Order: sequence, then structure tokens, then C-alpha cells
Amino acid sequence: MSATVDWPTETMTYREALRLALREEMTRDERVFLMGEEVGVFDGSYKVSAGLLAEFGPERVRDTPISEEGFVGAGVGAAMLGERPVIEIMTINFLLVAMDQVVNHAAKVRAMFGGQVGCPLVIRTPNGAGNQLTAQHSQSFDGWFAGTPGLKVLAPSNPADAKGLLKAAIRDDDPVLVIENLPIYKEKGAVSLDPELLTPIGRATVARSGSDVTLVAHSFATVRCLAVADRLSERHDINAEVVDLRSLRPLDVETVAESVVRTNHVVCVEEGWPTYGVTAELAARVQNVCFDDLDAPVERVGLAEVPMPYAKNLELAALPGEDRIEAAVLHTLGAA
Amino acid sequence: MSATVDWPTETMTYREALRLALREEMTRDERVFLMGEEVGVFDGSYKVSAGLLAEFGPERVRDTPISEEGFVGAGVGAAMLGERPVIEIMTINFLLVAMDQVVNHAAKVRAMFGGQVGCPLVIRTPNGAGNQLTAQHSQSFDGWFAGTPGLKVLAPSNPADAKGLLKAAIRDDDPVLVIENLPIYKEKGAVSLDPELLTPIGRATVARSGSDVTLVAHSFATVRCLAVADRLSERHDINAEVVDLRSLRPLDVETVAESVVRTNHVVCVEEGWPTYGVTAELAARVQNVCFDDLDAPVERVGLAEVPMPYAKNLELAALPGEDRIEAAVLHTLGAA
Amino acid sequence: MSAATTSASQPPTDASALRWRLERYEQMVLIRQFETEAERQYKAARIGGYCHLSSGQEATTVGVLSAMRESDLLVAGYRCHGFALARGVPPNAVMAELFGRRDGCARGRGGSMHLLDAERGFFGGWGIVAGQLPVATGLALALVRQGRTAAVLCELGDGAVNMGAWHESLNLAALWQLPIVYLVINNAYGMGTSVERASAEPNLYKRAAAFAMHGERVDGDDLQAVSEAAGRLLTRAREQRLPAVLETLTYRYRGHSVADAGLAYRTREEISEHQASDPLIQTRTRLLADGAGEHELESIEHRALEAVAEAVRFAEASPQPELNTLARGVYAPGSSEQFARMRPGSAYGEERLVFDGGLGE
Amino acid sequence: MSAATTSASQPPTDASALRWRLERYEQMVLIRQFETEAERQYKAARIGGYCHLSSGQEATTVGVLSAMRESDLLVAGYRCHGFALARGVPPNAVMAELFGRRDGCARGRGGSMHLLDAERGFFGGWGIVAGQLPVATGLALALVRQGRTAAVLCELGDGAVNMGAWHESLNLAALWQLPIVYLVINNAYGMGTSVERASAEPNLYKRAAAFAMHGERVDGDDLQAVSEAAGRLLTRAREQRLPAVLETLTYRYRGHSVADAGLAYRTREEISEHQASDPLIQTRTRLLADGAGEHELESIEHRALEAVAEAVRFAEASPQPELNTLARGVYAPGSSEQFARMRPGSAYGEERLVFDGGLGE
Ligand SMILES: Cc1ncc(C[n+]2csc(CCOP(=O)(O)OP(=O)(O)O)c2C)c(N)n1
Ligand SMILES: Cc1ncc(C[n+]2csc(CCOP(=O)(O)OP(=O)(O)O)c2C)c(N)n1
Ligand SMILES: [Mg+2]
Ligand SMILES: [Mg+2]
Repeated sequence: MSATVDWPTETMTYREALRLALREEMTRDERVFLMGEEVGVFDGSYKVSAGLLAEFGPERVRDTPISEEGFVGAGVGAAMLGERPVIEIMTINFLLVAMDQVVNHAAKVRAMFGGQVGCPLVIRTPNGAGNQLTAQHSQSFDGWFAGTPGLKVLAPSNPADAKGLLKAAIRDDDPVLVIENLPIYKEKGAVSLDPELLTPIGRATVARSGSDVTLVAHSFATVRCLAVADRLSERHDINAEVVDLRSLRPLDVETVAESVVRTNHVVCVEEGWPTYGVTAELAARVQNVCFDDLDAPVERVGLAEVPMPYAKNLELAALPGEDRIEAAVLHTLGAA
Repeated sequence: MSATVDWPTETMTYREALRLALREEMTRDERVFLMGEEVGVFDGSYKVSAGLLAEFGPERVRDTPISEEGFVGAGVGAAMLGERPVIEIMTINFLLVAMDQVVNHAAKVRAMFGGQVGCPLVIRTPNGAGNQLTAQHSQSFDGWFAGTPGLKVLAPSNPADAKGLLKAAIRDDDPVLVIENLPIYKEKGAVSLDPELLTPIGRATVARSGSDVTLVAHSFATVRCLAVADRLSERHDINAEVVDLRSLRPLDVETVAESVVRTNHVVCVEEGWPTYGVTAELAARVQNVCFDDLDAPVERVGLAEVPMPYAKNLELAALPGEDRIEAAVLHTLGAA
Repeated sequence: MSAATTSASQPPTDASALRWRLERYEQMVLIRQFETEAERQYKAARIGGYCHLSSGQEATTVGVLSAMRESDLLVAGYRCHGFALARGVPPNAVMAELFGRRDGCARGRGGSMHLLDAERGFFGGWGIVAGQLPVATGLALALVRQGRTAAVLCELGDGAVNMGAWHESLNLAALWQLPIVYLVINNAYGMGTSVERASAEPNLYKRAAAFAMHGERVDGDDLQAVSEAAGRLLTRAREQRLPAVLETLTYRYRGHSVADAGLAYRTREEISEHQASDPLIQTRTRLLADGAGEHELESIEHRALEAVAEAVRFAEASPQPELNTLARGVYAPGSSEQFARMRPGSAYGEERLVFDGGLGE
Repeated sequence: MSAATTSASQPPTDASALRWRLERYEQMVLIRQFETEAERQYKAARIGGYCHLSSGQEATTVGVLSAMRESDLLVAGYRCHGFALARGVPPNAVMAELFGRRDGCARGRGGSMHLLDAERGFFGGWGIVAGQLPVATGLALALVRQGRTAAVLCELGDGAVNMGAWHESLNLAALWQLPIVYLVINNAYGMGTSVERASAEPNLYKRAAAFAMHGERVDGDDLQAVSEAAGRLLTRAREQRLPAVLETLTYRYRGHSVADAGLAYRTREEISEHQASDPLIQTRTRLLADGAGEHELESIEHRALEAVAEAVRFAEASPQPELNTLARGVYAPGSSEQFARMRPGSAYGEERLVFDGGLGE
């Protein structure tokens, strides 16, 4: 995200950056309104929308009953008539009950009717695990939505992109799923106050440049990879590059490939299950486009393939922790 | 599927083979019962259950209202108490409204409660496109379910495996999704009448042996690949091996790898969208385990990444037809 | 937009009443002829996919549409040919869509189940049972947000009332006081399942009470009765933001879709019984009794036949969509730029099929 | 299974009545003490995840359970500690589960929201709002298929009645005449949303009419009233296969979960008003009036405190699950063989974490 001269930056949390994006866009465009469970009176279950009800009133910050299928679909209909609904789903796990409206309605509107009607809908929801939320509440279905033509899927890993991508999503004319993340909500970072600064959709970024190995990730896995990169340089004198995808659809394969061409080694990391997951697509594309550049197979690290257990020690073992990512890097370099 | 000496085989359609499997298992085990829309009086929307209502009565062939979430969940509950429900979902597209019960309930039961209760549920549903069914009715979400720990996912490509895999699924103690296919229902093949013959879960098969290139597929894509293989030998004197996965979870990577080690070239084909799809996982694993055996990148062919259009010419262009598969093979061999 | 524009929200009771009814009769005949021709064309393999006919349900379709204003919005399920025609979508554009041609009302992308005409306030044409309810409810929410005095008419079938989407949508509409009327076309069956075998409360309109919402039932084959009830409920929705359920009792003459013979779950006798009170014959008889001339009616029927024949000629003449437009309209204009870096390593043939043709142009 | 075995399906009216009520009082006190301790342990970081307490709802929980037979089945949502205890699951096993230990009633896999005890007919402990309804409905179907004269009691909250799963489940139960009672615990809020802001028909029991099903409402803080109504409806379900909805009016004292202060959407006054009619105090007062001795009650309260303290000691002493059991129980015994050929090329570390430990063993 290119910095601007005129506008100052401010240090704030990922949560505050999202709130700022919402406030700026609601101020800029009357058609933008929020809808979801507990977004108003309760200030949002993760407090992203805190204060917005007081500022914009109940017509623009609309509390809903527990009816995800109903209000996601209502968002689709409102968007078809030119409104700009921004829907909050408490966690991505609950999108399972609204799957039909997202995949078979929002994603189909424009193409199915010959391009006559659009669906400028935004759905915000956090993925991820880590607080012993157990099997039904610790999932990341990112790849399912990213594999659905008609949808766009974004996944910011830091406050600056959280603001820039959410604003870009709200201004986009297609249905966009913005995947937030539970562990990152409290993370702080510098965020530009420029109300016109957007993070481009479909552009990955090199979050840390390096020369020995490329770590590709999105959302919280990027945070893990950055920590692992530091560890690698300290402990093993390995200089890792970290590519933060930011967009899963459109997927910026070029930025990943440009990195791999230089490092010749790549480890793809995700917070969800890797089998049939996001890292599968990354590996498939990298091996194809960088076939002659790879000195070792593309490695993947993700959540252990089990419904998330409650016990803290089991949950920690299941998560794609820094140790497992580090081991995968050493393995791929060793195999070089 | 190994042939048996004692039992004769009979030529029948895929549809009839599935019906025979249902009849045999319902006769063998009182706990097995069918549930779904139009499975009884209407004889099944694709006639798989034709005649079973007359034979087993309304308690064992249960017509349901249009309430997929409700009766899939009812299947989960009945299975938890030891019943063996076999649920028919008219087409896989309608599983979107029951996603929560399949992914966040059926798949979680055993692990989430510490292995105390099982969920021996079978869900049968056809995937696929090809009859101008348009955007909401032409999809294949195979990979989404195959990417869900706790589920098993099978996808027979011929009558013999249709019978053997459905029977194996019904006898299995875990929730199993059996993905049937619309275009294959009418296809004929030899099927053993042995009521104890099952197709093993988690075992792919070499549907056609060859030495120049490996085509990996499941469901209808296997039928396409077999036709392309003949074409390749006739027109280009290329001897293609076709691996039919049969199981997507567990996925038999060994059989695929054993083939690639011999052919050094592989094209993965699927009926659905390849990006974040089944072929992504195949490519990711093959490049990893066969890194030194590949003479060219793993290629993929799948449905064009658009909501399926209605117009016949557009639908044909979108489908992974024999021309596109053939071109991919020639491309990968040319690149060798 | 002949149909919708010329119709008042109430059938007039004075001299112009006859003319009004003749117009409605012409729409009913047009729909019947269109469906008959669609079945013929389907069997001639010029129409594909799922094709659901509404023959027998014309009084409900035309009666409800006669009560809608141009500013109201219409949403329907997959059995939507009649609704498109009654809303004023030209038969040519509807038939061309069924043929999958460029001049179809959905550019050949949607087919029989997914007709749409945004200019005429017709928002589809949806294929997932009850999936259109949340969408229609959101359209009503948008009407309120935009301060428009208009209502949404959302059609669904008797089988759709058992889907969870029905429950969530009606609760939202009642809770938020949205201007919407849910039209439940009770044609006795959802595919082969009778209402009694599907709904624990077979008086479907009574289910509105679960949301403290008004519900009522009318004879769906009585044009005047349907028009009157729809007019009353739509006015109420527009002016007082009170949602409602209108159940119309009618009957589907043909199978569930053209592929279904429609006899596995009902008898020929049952069908002919209903055909005895055919809404077209009912309306025709009353018109004659009320002073319409036999000649006038015959010329109306002839005009309808001509319009359908012309629609077939038009559809045949309309070109197929061009192959390089396969991915057009999947995303909004300008999206190609966002997807520019997605090409490398994608599936074989993807570039040509998807990226080269343009995604949003 | 003390709780369930000793309880008749109706509160006896003769001399044994007092004993019966004292037993129920002991369960209520046990639940209150347990919840209070759970909150303390959560704040001491010995319990994690989402933790939902039922303090204030004891009369509903114990009253309903007192009417269940051992052969009946119980299904609950995520606010399930009280239900597990009232069903007779040992406090030790419940607390060990909250601590994520091996001796927990879900082996440390489920935590606070996913308690289960199949032997005692308690089938969870589910975390998706209304997701347990279809499952419970299926359990009732299985009871019928197996010819058992028993019923399912399925708990849900006031917020859950707005989910589509409620509609589809109740329609199936009524249509198929399944032996199930849906217990709607109306504690006035779903998180921060009051019933009036969520349900267009705030008299939730009336929604049963949409399925021609019986529904009724009782004071959920009146032990006897709840027990009587639950007994009547469960008997009806068992013997006549008639499903029903039982709505109990009660109140949640603590926040939605331990993480919620519970004051953003209600006043302290409102809370204390309800605490004035605390079900424990109500029951205690009546017991004294009806001849129970102060000493007796104090010893009951002391026993409850002791049981909870013992549960904490037990939970602390119980070992954590072993790491190599991570993937155990994900699939049925014998599944490792089916997965044997899945290892190659899988994600880094997967073999050790998943395959080596055994999937179904
Ligand atoms: C969620 C879902 N399940 C199943 C289907 C298949 N299906 C299409 S139409 C239909 C019957 C609908 O009956 P009804 O609502 O009465 O409408 P009608 O066809 O009588 O107009 C079914 C089951 C579907 N399209 N969507
Ligand atoms: C489908 C779904 N949406 C949202 C949530 C988050 N959530 C958990 S509990 C709850 C409130 C439920 O309220 P109610 O049904 O009244 O039960 P109570 O908590 O009062 O016992 C919500 C919204 C969820 N678990 N599942
Ligand atoms: Mg119908
Ligand atoms: Mg509540």
C-alpha cells in the first residue's frame, strides 16, 4: 500500500482500522449500511462496529435476529437495487448456514442474468482459531469462497490493509468476502488517515524481503510467517521472504512467482486445513509456473486435519505454529 | 474391484447398480433406510430408488418435505442412535442449504465428543453439468467436502464401483458422501451380483494402463479421460494411463504417484472449477512426492471459471471437454 | 410496459371494466399459448435444461400482476415464463432466452428458470427453492431505504414454505415492517409431493401468524378474486409497510417440468376435474355473459397465437452468444485489471476461455 | 444416574413430595454453585473457550429434567453445564471437561459447549444456534424406528427460534409425529438482543401453531410448574407421539458468556428485579414453609459446595490428553487402513500429527 504525503498515519489496532474504514465509507456514501447480529446495541461481538450505532443510527447500523441465511440474502437483494450493504457474520463458521445465499445467489446474480444487475455486497467475518473455541468454531473456509467464480475474497493481515481492503471492498461493484481474523483484531500497526487510500484488490505484497526461501501466506498465517522469518535469520542465518497474498480471488500469482524465481524454495502456510485448501492452489500454480526455478518441492503447512479439539495442548499441537513452519523451511532447504 | 468366481456379473446402468446396492443393503440390514425428496412415490427424481417404496414401504423409503437442512440433520441424529440413514439430495447444489449439518455436525460428532458416539450416515447426491441446467444447478463442490476432516468422500465413475462404493459407504461407521453423477446415470457396465463384494474405500484404481502420460480424474472426468486416452492412441500414438481416484477422502496418493513415476507426465482433470479445486490438491501432492520424476509441470483441466451459462454453445465451451484435455496432454508432452 | 402500466391497482368497476378484463384475458391466453409452444420447442430440442410450465395457473399470475404498479418489484421462482409475460417482457425476448440466444431477456445466460428484466422491475427468475425469499425481502428493505412508495411481490410454491429461508425471511419482513407480499401459489404439489404430505399445517396462509403477519387464501383460478386480494395487500404493503402472505389455490396441468409426465403421483381424473374449471374457460364464459363478443374473444386468441409464432421466429433468428463472451459479466466492468496477475499457472485453457475474453467488460 | 432414575415423570403429591422437592433443590443449588465456580476458574485461566453460564435458569433446567425418564434422550445447546449435572453426569466429569482433561465427559475434546454422556442419554452440548434441532429431531425418529416408548427433550434459546432450522425441524416432527418436546428457554435475550427485537411474534410458544403443533408457556422459575408441564408434554410425546413446544420464562443473571459483562443491553435494576424472584430462594422458602428444616437445607447447600470443590480437585488431578491422540476418534476404528495410502505429499508434519497417532483407534 503506497504511502501518501498529505495524510498522517496513526497507530491503531486492526479492529480500529476496520472501524475507521466503516466510518469513512458510511460518511462518504449514504448507500452503505451495516447489518448483522449484535452490530448495534452490543457494539459488535468483537467490537469492530463499536460506536457506529450512536453515530449513524439504527437504520444504518441494523441489528438482526439470528438468521444468517435471511439477512445475507437480504443483503443480496438490497445490493441488487443499488444499496451497499456491509454484513457482519460473527465468525466464518456461521457462514455455513448462509452458504446458499453467498455461493448460489450473491455469486450468480451478475453472470446468470447476463450482466444486467450487479451485487455490490460486502460480507465481513473473522476466520481462525486459537482460543479453545473447539470444533464448530475454529475453522477457516477461505478456499471454498475463493474457489467460487463471481465472488472476490480478501484477507488482510495487518491494520493498514484491513482499512485499505475493506474500503476497496465497499467501493467494489461485486460481492466481496472480507475475511478478518480473531487473533489479529488486537494487533497494532500504522494506518493512514487518508480517506481515499485503498489497498488494491488482486495485489499481493512482499511483507518482508529475503533471498533464501519464500513463505507465502494470508491472514494470521502471515503474522506467523513474519515471526518465523525473524527466527530463521537469528537462529539459522536464513533470509526468508514473506509474501502476503491479501487477495485470494483474484489471486496474485505473479508476485509469488517473482519471489520464487529468486529464492527457488517455497513454503505455503495457512491457518486452515491444507488438504484441498488454499495452499493446495498455491502449490499447484507455483509448481506449474516456476517448474524450472524450484530446487525443492513446494512445501505446505496448515492446521492438523482434525476437528479442533478443546484441550489447550491438543489445540496448540494442531495449529500451524512457528515450530512447524520453521521445520518445514529447514526441511525444504535441506532437501535443496 | 476384484472379480469373484461364485457370483455372475450382469450388465446394468450406473443407476441400476446404485439401486441394487440399496436393495441389497436394505435387505441385509434393518437399520438402513432412505430419506429424501421424491425418493418414494415419485421413484426418485433420477429414478435411482425406483421400486424401493413398493418393496420396503414408507417407513424405510421416506419422502421428505423440501427441507434439506432439516432432514440431513435428522439423518445425523438417527445415525447417532445407531440407525443407518441413506439420504438422497437431488443434486449436490442443494447441499449448500444443508452445509451446516454436513460440515459442522455430521463431520464433528465423533471427534468433538471424544469418540463416544459415531455417525454412520450416507448422503448420496449427483454432481456435474451438461444439460443446460445453468448457474445454480451445474456445480461440483466435491473438494469442499473432501477437505473436511471427519467426512469420507467417494465418487464412482462406473456401474461396478457405484455398487461397490455405495455398499461400502452404507457399511462404514463414519459419515460418507457418495457423489454420483448426472451424465453417468445412464451408462452401462458389468456389475457383480455378489452381495458381499465391496469396493474398498481409499483405494484408487488404474482404469487404463499406459506409459506415456498419467491422466488423474474422478467421477465423470474419468469417463472423459478414458475417451481421450483412446483418441490419443489413435491420433497421436500416445499411450495414456488413466487413474480413477474413486475416493477423494481418503485420497490414494500412492496409486497416483506409482503411475507418475513411470510416465513422468500428469494431467489432472475435474468436472468442477479447478482453482481451489480437487486438481489443486492432486497437483500439490504429485509435485511434492514425484518432484524428481516429473519431466513437465503437473497440468490441470477443469470447468471454465464462470457461473455456468445456459446457452448450449457457451456451456460446451465451459466444460472440460475432450478437446481441452487432449490439448493439455499434447502441451505437457511437448513441454517434456 | 403495456401490462403493468395500463393496469390500475384495482379492477375498475365501471364501463371500462370489460376492457380491463379483456386485456387480462389476452394475457392469460398469451401465457397458455406460450407454454404450449415452449413444450413443443423443448421436445424439438430447441430448448434445454429444466423447463417448468405454468399452464393452469394463469388467473393467479395475471390477477396478481394486474394489481402491481410499475414502481413495484416482482420476484419469482423458476416457474416464471408467465410472470415475465404478464409483467410486459416481450414474448420475443422470453422465447429467445429459452432458445439461449443473444436477444434473450437474460442474454442467453439464464434460460427458462432465470428470466429477468430490471427495467420492468422484474428481478428474476430463481432456481433454488425458497432462495428468492431472502433476496426479495432485501429488495423490500432497499425500497424503504430509498424512500420509495412501492412494494415487492415475491412468488413461491407450496413446497417452498417448508424451507428455513421462508421462516427467516418472513420474520425479518414482519420485524422490520417491509413492504412485501409473499405469494404462495398452492398448486397442490411440490414435484410429486402433495401439500398434505409436506406441510404439517396444510393451510399455508395460516403460517403467517408465526410472525404476527396477515395471511389469507383465495381461489387462484378466479381472476377477479386474485386481483382484488393482491390489490388490497399490495396497497397495504406500499402505504403502511405491512407485509402479508397471499395463498392462491390453483393447479398445475403439466408435469413438474417438461421431463415429468406428471402421472406417477396423481390421476388423470384429478387433472381433468381441475381442467373442468379452467381459468381461461371461466374467464371467457364470464366475459361472454358480461357482453364481450365471440368475435372479439377469437381475435384476442388469434393475436396471442400470432405473438407466440412470431416469438419463435424471432428466437430462431437471434444469434447465439459469441464464445469469447463466456466470462463477460461474471464480474463488474474494470475487474479484468484486478485479475491481471492471476493468469500464471492456472488450469490449461483458462487464459483463452476466461481472461482473454474479458471478465467484466 | 441418580437424577433421572429417582425422578418419577410427575412430582408425587403425597408424603414423599417433600423428599422429591429437596432432591430437586439440591440439584438447583449444585448447578448454581458449579456455575459460580466455573466463572472463577475461567478467570483463573483454567477454563478457556466460550463459557456460557445458566445461573438464574435452574428451576427450568431441574424442573424439566425431573420429568424425564432414564429412557428419554436429552439434547441441549452450548449453555449445557446445568443440563449435564441435572441429568446425573458427575460434577467431576463436567469440571474435568471444562479443564480440558482426559477424565472429562467428552475426554477433553469438547469443552464447555460440547458436553455429552451417551450412557445417560445426554447427546450434547452443541454450539451452532438451532443446529441441535434437526439432530434432536432425528434422534426422535430413531426412537420411533426402534420401537422405544421414549421421548427427546431438545433445549434451545429464544434467539434460536428465528433460525430456519427451527422451522424445518418442527415441521418434520409434526408431519412425522415424532416424540419430541422442544424446550424454548426464554431468558429474555439472545446475547444483547431482546426477544422483542428478534422475533416478530414474541409469544414464542405460539409459533408451534405454524405446524399445527401444541405449544404452551410456563413460569420458568417455578420448579413445580415447569416439572408439571414438562411431565405432561413428555408423556404425551412418549405415548401418543405428539410433539410440542414448551416455552419457559426465566432470566440469565450473568453475561451471555463469561467474556460479556452483560450490562450493555440491560440495566442493573432489571437484573436485580429478577434476582428478587430467584428460583433458588423461591424453592427454599416454599420448602421451609412446607416443613423442611433449616438444618436440612443448610446441609444440602453444604453438600453442593463440597461436590463442586471436589470436582475442581478432581479436574486438576486429571491428566491432559496425550499429544499422540490428537487424531484419535476423528474416524471410526479401522479407518487407518483406509487412509494408509493418503500420506505421500501431504502437508509438512501431517504424518506425525495425524497418521502416526492413529485416526480411528
Ligand atoms: C433447495 C432446493 N431443493 C430442491 C430443489 C429441486 N426442486 C425444484 S422445484 C421443486 C418443487 C417445488 O415445489 P413448489 O414449491 O410447490 O413449486 P412448484 O414447482 O409447484 O411451482 C424441487 C424439490 C431445488 N431447486 N432447491
Ligand atoms: C448460526 C449461529 N449464529 C450465531 C452464533 C453466535 N451465538 C452464540 S449464542 C448466540 C445467542 C443465542 O441466544 P439464545 O438462543 O437466546 O440462547 P441463550 O444464549 O440466551 O441461552 C449467538 C448469536 C452461533 N453460535 N450460531
Ligand atoms: Mg407446488
Ligand atoms: Mg436467550
